Amino acid sequence: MAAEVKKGIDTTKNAIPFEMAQIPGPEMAKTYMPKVLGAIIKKSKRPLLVVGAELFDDPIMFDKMIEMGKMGIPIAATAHSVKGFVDRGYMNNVYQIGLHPLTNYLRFPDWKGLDGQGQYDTVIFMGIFYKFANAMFATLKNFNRNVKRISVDRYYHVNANMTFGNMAFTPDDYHAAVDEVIAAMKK
Amino acid sequence: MAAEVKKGIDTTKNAIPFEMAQIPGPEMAKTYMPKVLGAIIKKSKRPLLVVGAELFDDPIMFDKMIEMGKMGIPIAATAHSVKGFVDRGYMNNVYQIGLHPLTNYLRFPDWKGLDGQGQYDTVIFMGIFYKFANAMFATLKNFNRNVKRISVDRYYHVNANMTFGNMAFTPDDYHAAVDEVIAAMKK
Amino acid sequence: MATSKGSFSVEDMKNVQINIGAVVKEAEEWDQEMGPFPKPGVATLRDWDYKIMNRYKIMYAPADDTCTLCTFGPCDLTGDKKGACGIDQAGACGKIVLIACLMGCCAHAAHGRHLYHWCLDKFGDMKFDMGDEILVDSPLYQTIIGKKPKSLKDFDEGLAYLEEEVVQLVAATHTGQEGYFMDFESKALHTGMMDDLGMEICDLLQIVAYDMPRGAADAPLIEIGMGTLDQNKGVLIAYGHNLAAGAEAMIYAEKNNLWDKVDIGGVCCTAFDLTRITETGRDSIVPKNLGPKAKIAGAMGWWRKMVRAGVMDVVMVDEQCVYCDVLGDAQKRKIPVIATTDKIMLGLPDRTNDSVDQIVEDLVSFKMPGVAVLDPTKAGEIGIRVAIAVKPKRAEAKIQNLITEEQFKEDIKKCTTCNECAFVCPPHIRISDLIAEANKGNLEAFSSMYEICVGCGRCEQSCPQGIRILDLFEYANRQYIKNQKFKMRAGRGPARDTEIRAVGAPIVLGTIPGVIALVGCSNYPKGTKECYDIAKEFVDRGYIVVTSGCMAMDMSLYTDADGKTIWEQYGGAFDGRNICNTGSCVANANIMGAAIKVATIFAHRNHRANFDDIADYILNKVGACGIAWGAYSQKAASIATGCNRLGIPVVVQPHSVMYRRSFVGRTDKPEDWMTIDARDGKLQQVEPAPEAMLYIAETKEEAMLEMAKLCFRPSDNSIGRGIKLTHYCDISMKYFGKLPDDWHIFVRDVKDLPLVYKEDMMKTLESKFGWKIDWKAKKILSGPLRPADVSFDPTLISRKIRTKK
Amino acid sequence: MATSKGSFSVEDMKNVQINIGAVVKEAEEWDQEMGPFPKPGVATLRDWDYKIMNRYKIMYAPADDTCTLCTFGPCDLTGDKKGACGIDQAGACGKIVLIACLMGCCAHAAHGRHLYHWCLDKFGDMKFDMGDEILVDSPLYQTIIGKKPKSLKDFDEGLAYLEEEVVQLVAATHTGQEGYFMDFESKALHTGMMDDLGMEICDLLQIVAYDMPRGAADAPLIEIGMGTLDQNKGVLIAYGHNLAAGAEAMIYAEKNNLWDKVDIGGVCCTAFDLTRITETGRDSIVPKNLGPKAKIAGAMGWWRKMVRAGVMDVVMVDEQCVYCDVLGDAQKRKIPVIATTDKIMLGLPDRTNDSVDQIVEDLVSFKMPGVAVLDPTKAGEIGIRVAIAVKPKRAEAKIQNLITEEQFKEDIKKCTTCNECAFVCPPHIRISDLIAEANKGNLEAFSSMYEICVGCGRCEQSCPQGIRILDLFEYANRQYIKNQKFKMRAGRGPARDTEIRAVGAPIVLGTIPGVIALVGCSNYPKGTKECYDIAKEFVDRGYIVVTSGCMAMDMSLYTDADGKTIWEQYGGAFDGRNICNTGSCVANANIMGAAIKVATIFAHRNHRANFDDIADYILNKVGACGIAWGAYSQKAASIATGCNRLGIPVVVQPHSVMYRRSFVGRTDKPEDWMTIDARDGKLQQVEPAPEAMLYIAETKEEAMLEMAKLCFRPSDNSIGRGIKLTHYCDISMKYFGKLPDDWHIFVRDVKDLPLVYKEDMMKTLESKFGWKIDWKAKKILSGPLRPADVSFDPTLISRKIRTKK
Ligand code: SF4
Ligand code: SF4
Ligand code: SF4
Ligand code: SF4
Ligand code: SF4
Ligand code: SF4
Ligand code: SF4
Ligand code: SF4
Repeated sequence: MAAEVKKGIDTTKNAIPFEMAQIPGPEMAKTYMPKVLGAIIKKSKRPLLVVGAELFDDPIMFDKMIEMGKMGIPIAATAHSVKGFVDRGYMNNVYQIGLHPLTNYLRFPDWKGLDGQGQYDTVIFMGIFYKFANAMFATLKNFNRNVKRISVDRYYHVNANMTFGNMAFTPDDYHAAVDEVIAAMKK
Repeated sequence: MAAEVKKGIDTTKNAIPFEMAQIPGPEMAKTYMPKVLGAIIKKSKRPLLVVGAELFDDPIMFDKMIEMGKMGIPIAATAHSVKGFVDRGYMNNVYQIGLHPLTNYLRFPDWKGLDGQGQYDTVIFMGIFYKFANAMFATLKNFNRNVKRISVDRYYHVNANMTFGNMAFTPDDYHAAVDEVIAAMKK
Repeated sequence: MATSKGSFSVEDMKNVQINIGAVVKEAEEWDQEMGPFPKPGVATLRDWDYKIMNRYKIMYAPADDTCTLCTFGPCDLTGDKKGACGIDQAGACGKIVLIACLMGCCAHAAHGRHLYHWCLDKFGDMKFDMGDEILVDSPLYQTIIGKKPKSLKDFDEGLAYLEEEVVQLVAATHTGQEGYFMDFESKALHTGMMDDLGMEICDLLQIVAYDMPRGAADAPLIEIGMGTLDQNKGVLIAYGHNLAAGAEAMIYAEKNNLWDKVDIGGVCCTAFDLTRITETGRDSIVPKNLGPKAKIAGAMGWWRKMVRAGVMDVVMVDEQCVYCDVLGDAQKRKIPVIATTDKIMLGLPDRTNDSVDQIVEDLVSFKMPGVAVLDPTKAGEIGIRVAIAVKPKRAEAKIQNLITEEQFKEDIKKCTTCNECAFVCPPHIRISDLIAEANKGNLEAFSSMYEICVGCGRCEQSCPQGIRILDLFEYANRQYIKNQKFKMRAGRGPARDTEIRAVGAPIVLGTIPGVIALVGCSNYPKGTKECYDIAKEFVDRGYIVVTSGCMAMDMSLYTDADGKTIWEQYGGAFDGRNICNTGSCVANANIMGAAIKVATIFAHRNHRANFDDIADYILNKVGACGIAWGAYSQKAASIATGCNRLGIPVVVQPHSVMYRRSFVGRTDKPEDWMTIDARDGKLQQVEPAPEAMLYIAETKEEAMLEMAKLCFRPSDNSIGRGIKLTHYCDISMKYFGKLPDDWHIFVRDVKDLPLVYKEDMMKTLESKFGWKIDWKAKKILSGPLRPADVSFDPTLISRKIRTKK
Repeated sequence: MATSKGSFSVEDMKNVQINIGAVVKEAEEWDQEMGPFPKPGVATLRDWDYKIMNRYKIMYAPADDTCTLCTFGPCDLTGDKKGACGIDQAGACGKIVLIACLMGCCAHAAHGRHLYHWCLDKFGDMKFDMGDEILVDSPLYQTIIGKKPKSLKDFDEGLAYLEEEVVQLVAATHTGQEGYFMDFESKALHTGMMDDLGMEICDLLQIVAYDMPRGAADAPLIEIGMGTLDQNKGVLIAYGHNLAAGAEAMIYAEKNNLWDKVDIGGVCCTAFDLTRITETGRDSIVPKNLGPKAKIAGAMGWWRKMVRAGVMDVVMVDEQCVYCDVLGDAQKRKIPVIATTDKIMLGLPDRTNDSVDQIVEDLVSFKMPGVAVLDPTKAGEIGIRVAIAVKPKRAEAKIQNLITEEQFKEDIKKCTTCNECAFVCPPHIRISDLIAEANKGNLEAFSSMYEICVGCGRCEQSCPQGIRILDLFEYANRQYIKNQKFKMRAGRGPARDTEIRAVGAPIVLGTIPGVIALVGCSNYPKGTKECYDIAKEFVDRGYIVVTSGCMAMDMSLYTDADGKTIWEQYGGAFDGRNICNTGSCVANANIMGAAIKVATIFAHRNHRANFDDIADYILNKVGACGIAWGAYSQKAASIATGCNRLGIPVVVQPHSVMYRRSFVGRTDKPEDWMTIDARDGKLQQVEPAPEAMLYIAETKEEAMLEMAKLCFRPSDNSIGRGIKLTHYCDISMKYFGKLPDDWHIFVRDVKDLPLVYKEDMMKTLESKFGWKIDWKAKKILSGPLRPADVSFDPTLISRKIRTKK
């Protein structure tokens, strides 16, 4: 494993939707290595990290998300995931909002964002019930292509622009990959 | 080009359905190199070469098909493509039948074949209107998985088991690839 | 079909309406004038629809990027490309939404038409009478059609109208017809309204024909659960939504004194409707108090589990929500199948005209796995006789219904942890983990996941090792299944007029914090228990909680510390801190009917042929919210859409993204929330209440918070707003650990503030939101969106402005 | 909607049927007894369907391997996996087929219902009278319903029946309803029959109300083509299928003497129906001989080409086959759009209740790009007034309708030969090749492909260089467009009874080799010319050729060496070597009606409420075959399915694989071709005639050969069989260069053999097929499948066996 981490976890394999039958059409997501995703997130001007209630199933992810938050990326905490942030005492740039109304806002170019500073250029999904995230990506894919769709979740997200391959059954690799993303963002 | 032919034409690129929106679901064809296809056809016990009216658009293909036919593979000439064989005086193992009734027969395990010798284990499509061939492959894919579906056409055939990538716009490469298939069959 | 013989002229008698062989119609007595929109056509209420859609933005989540509907296809519509027919992705989604709603609407309407023919056949025409306590006896019918049915036969007019509209609506989905997404959605809303009408007709017909409870808060308690089916008797399962054949089976059992030999259990809505039969008895045709003799085997999600648990001897399917593989599953286990309607024929031979004896013989001897018998009476008799006769034959045949310990152990050893199964499991159960635990001798994981599994069967099909996963579940839950015996209240039917009179003001002013309707199917994201949790949360908080369908069944499978189900914990009235089971899915119409009745009984609005006015009233003043937490079918989609046209918001579970379309408001756009004050026609910005019409929640916690919020209405008075805010904030504190971010936009006055949070909130209003507060007088000087004003009369319809004369 | 005031009892007058304000009904005079199946329900004719499906195997070509219809989805059904609801791939395909047929059926039925209301509004009730030469005046209605309509109002009963059935059928598509593919298909066949009924009602209503030709072989010749629209006038295009608004526009133009200022052109079926108006005149309401004043602009496939060619000033859309992007396309070119039915609203404001002046002003000033006006009279007036008034305004606005030479050259330079466009072009045009030629100065490639292009517009959207490909086509064909002026025969309506009497025997015995119906839409695999080629082939060979819809239009765009269109080359009778244009798509019902009339007029079969008997007759004895070579829409799917239930086989083009389902027989299975001899009930194997019900052909050559084959019937006498074999073999020799491989199975006797091939064939029979031949007597001793036997009476229905008494 240690060796692997050095080379970097290969997150480009297993481009299989976690719900296998989710094959939308000719345009399907490409898989990327963590450092590429990290660099892209870092480069984006108005990123928004969108996290959901699956974080409760793997609470260490809250800490990783907080680490990202501390780097200045605002966090939209969907469902009741905000509780995880409250419990950890990190509420700095965390906003409580449902994924559904959030996606609705994201598809309108004139939305001013959760902080009133303007629409986002990149959303990063994480910890959201697969089918729901997939569908909200589909909304953006079809109705607002100006927002870049990134998944750093443990699934291959077919409707994203950029995603990992499926890592749902390799949690250690997945954690390491997320750490690599964070490391790349720090560079 | 000569050099390319030596290495063999790479027929595994461009796995894009010729009608781009033909994305049926999670199971999609793999692309193969000509010699692999040739070897597989050669190994099959009851192959059937199914050729359509697009041969008239590229008549040299008739000769190549006749070459295959002479190796003992029976030919189902769909639409009015049989005229091409009649005109070339090759009618040895050529059967005139519509692709539609042919596919209907192919999906029943108890069919006895065009020669009465039994159902085929492999069909090789070639020169058939893309959408029609694609749909008939879909029939076999879903309703008789015992028949192996091979395309040696110039298209990526998403519902086949084995196919070339799309070569619709590189006729020379395509011809060379078909020659390689024939060569492999002769080995 | 009778050919007319005589010759008779009535050219001059314009106001006479005569139906051959029908009862003579009296002049209608109705104090209401005909409203503006009797039998509205496809575009009649389009203005109202656009009002809804301009505020609640249509949002699509396409499930497919391509369209394959015509020979030009497939067309790639990704990113708003247009297909060959010129449609764009939004239009294509709108079309699918309309088709889905039509499927749902027609399921109910066709059911209603079948019931109509059947009831008239069996009972003849009957007076349509809902009893003295329900005078507004057909609120949707009256609101939409503008007439009051007087006898069962009168419902024909409503059905014919509905059928005409449906054909117009289906036509619009043809390639090259409607092209614009908002017009597809307007048509979908019309379809939803047609669905409301169809459901109401269904339920009213059966209530009157079968003398079901007419708004009985104390409807009897019924047995529910797989454990209630007595395995010493022949067990007949009636599965579906149409009671006709099941009721005939019950009547046959009763008349032939066979209850000691046979048990009848219902699955899905048929279960509800069988148990509602004859409250008071119409002995000559239907014996007295028959309903409670049937049992509710369970909701739709339990079907495959029931089959695996081996609790039945014969199954009679009618229509709707019947798994398509019922015949194959049954045949494997030698369970004869009787199909009883032409909607579900399953390839079975139509034996309607054969003798009962012969059919029974063929089924009992397993000569054929099933038959179609489209005569309910015959089917009912066959069902009972087969159940009794096949029981010993099935025992003789030694069908291996249940796997052995050995088989269980064999199977779990085969697992390679390939996780193919996990890739297809809707609630994402990690089956290989359960198996790993079982391999360690621990079945607990299999037990705790039993209620999470929606019984879809996809895992088994994808397992390369052929592991019988659903059988493993059954094995691990054998004891639970035996003990699955609970009580639930039979469907009570509509709210009584007196109940409405009592709760009308509290609802509109907000002092009853809301009406929560838990309805629909069994595709839960995290199991059946959430039904109970959600219901309990709101009934405890004093909301009026109503429920129906599978969700009502599933919430019945849990008890409190005292062993009481939710039905035993609370009363069954249409009132705060009560829980009403209104009945089967078609009884959902009673929930919408109750909302209409608030407008017409409490507020004296004319509802006759006045749909948009009533919907406007409900949208602005009736704090009601539906939740379909297991929404699965197209019926659920059309019911939700029907609620939406009537101004009632609905919350759905995350799988509901498959419906493609939702309605969510933009709270950041003041112009979207401008509302007319009917007193003078002035425009007033109001708080976003309700903020959405169709809201997809990720978790039950989010759902509950949103539901509390969706009960806010501009008409709330300060006490009411305070109460609603209290629950909204309490739920947020309880599950989210903090106050919601937007509580302040619902505050118009200090009096609106919840007592417990008052001080803190006032500080926050000042410090965070910059409101001006007079701390001495404890008054808000500036800040709120609008002032509290009890006589504010919000409306979206300009004809409601009270013009000065 | 009037409330009844009086009280009036008719309990005892069972046979009186009274409609308020309607004409008094006479007792029905009909020599036929009521047949067994009046108003058949969903499962009534299921036995017949299974007979068809047991012989003609249902074959599916799934367009999708997954299903996304409910919240459990997507489900992967590949290779017959089951979805969560238990459905398998075949079932899922069957469901889509049923939905598609319902869309098609409802498009027509809703059109019929609209016409019904409209005609009664405009004309009041009228006697239903098809004239003295058409006494079997509503063959489908009578066969299905079992009644004869006497006045327009009577059609309400048929519509109401149809609407009730549709709702039942849509219901069956709901998830968890029908599960078995053959029962889906039985329901689809029922839907197809409902569609037949709906189409017939449409056409009969309009024929009577608008006094259209009633079977006139010499219906007038009408102008067709883009070049016919006089660009010196305001050009109003009426686009769609429902003549109401277009007719009102014509009436307005006529009554106000505006024909020198305005030209009216129709696109799609509206074009046909406008040109059929008032043969003899009903002056008070509709002026005399109005129809031929309208022009047929062209078929559906020409729409986008027309828009690009800039030939219109205003477009009025009604319903069906209207491209969804019509508004956007029009707006870009300042062509005002008037939507005239609620089926296609396009998001336009509903201005039905505003003043005509105001609406005209808003459109002419381009203040709004379009309006919806749901009152046909108002819409018609607006259409004419806007066409005239907007013409100069559009000229002033200097809209650049047509690209310049410079723009053309600029665009073609931009092409990178990336071939993105080729990946989406339905007829696989290599656009980059055309551009390359154009870059060399050669526009010929663009010209020759103009008629191949189906005008889908997908290429333009996919071109990364933004090349306006359709504009390039227009540029290269500018002269052709100006010259596109042809003549075609107006829709003549049904076959006359006398015509049937004359051709009945020749058809049944086979001496007229067949009835060929060329119907439907404009999605041709290789261009419009194939319509002409196919029609010409068969009319030249002496077949009865009938046609309708877009295919009828498209075959009119070609002339012979003498400059004559096919209409000018041949007569318009229902007879061999004639070509009838029956009319618009709904007039397809007349083709099926003709088949029924052969059974009832020629063979004296009772057709009343006797559908399966008639279909059985047609299947076994009437050598008819339909071809929908450009089949695009769900209507085409349902029409084909309706033909199939009636025993008429249909050939379709390769794109039709998108319909998913076809019906093909297995000629290798003798048991599938066992047929009852009605004389004695004995079973007889027959030759596979017809061998398929829905056949997909790859090329027009294959289509023609198959059509000739599908005209064989077991009832052919030897002369007839010989004639049919001659054409079958001739076509094969002509296009395939050889005899077909299966000609021998149609030979029962030497007399069956075509004269030209006789000697060779007899030798082949002996040498290749091992038949025994008596060469002296020129007799076949053994070999054939069955003997030639003129009195053989083939049937699939056992109740047709003539039992001895
Ligand atoms: S309906 Fe429209 S988008 Fe769908 S396949 Fe046909 S042309 Fe394409
Ligand atoms: S049957 Fe249960 S465990 Fe299996 S895939 Fe469906 S929900 Fe998951
Ligand atoms: S698919 Fe079968 S073998 Fe694979 S993990 Fe699931 S149960 Fe185990
Ligand atoms: S609630 Fe849903 S699943 Fe349950 S019976 Fe009703 S419609 Fe079917
Ligand atoms: S309808 Fe059936 S196959 Fe389709 S998504 Fe729903 S469960 Fe799956
Ligand atoms: S518009 Fe014509 S050229 Fe372009 S893709 Fe369609 S058919 Fe091909
Ligand atoms: S897509 Fe455009 S650039 Fe590419 S080949 Fe076609 S016309 Fe040329
Ligand atoms: S033939 Fe087809 S495309 Fe043409 S108008 Fe009729 S239905 Fe429409």
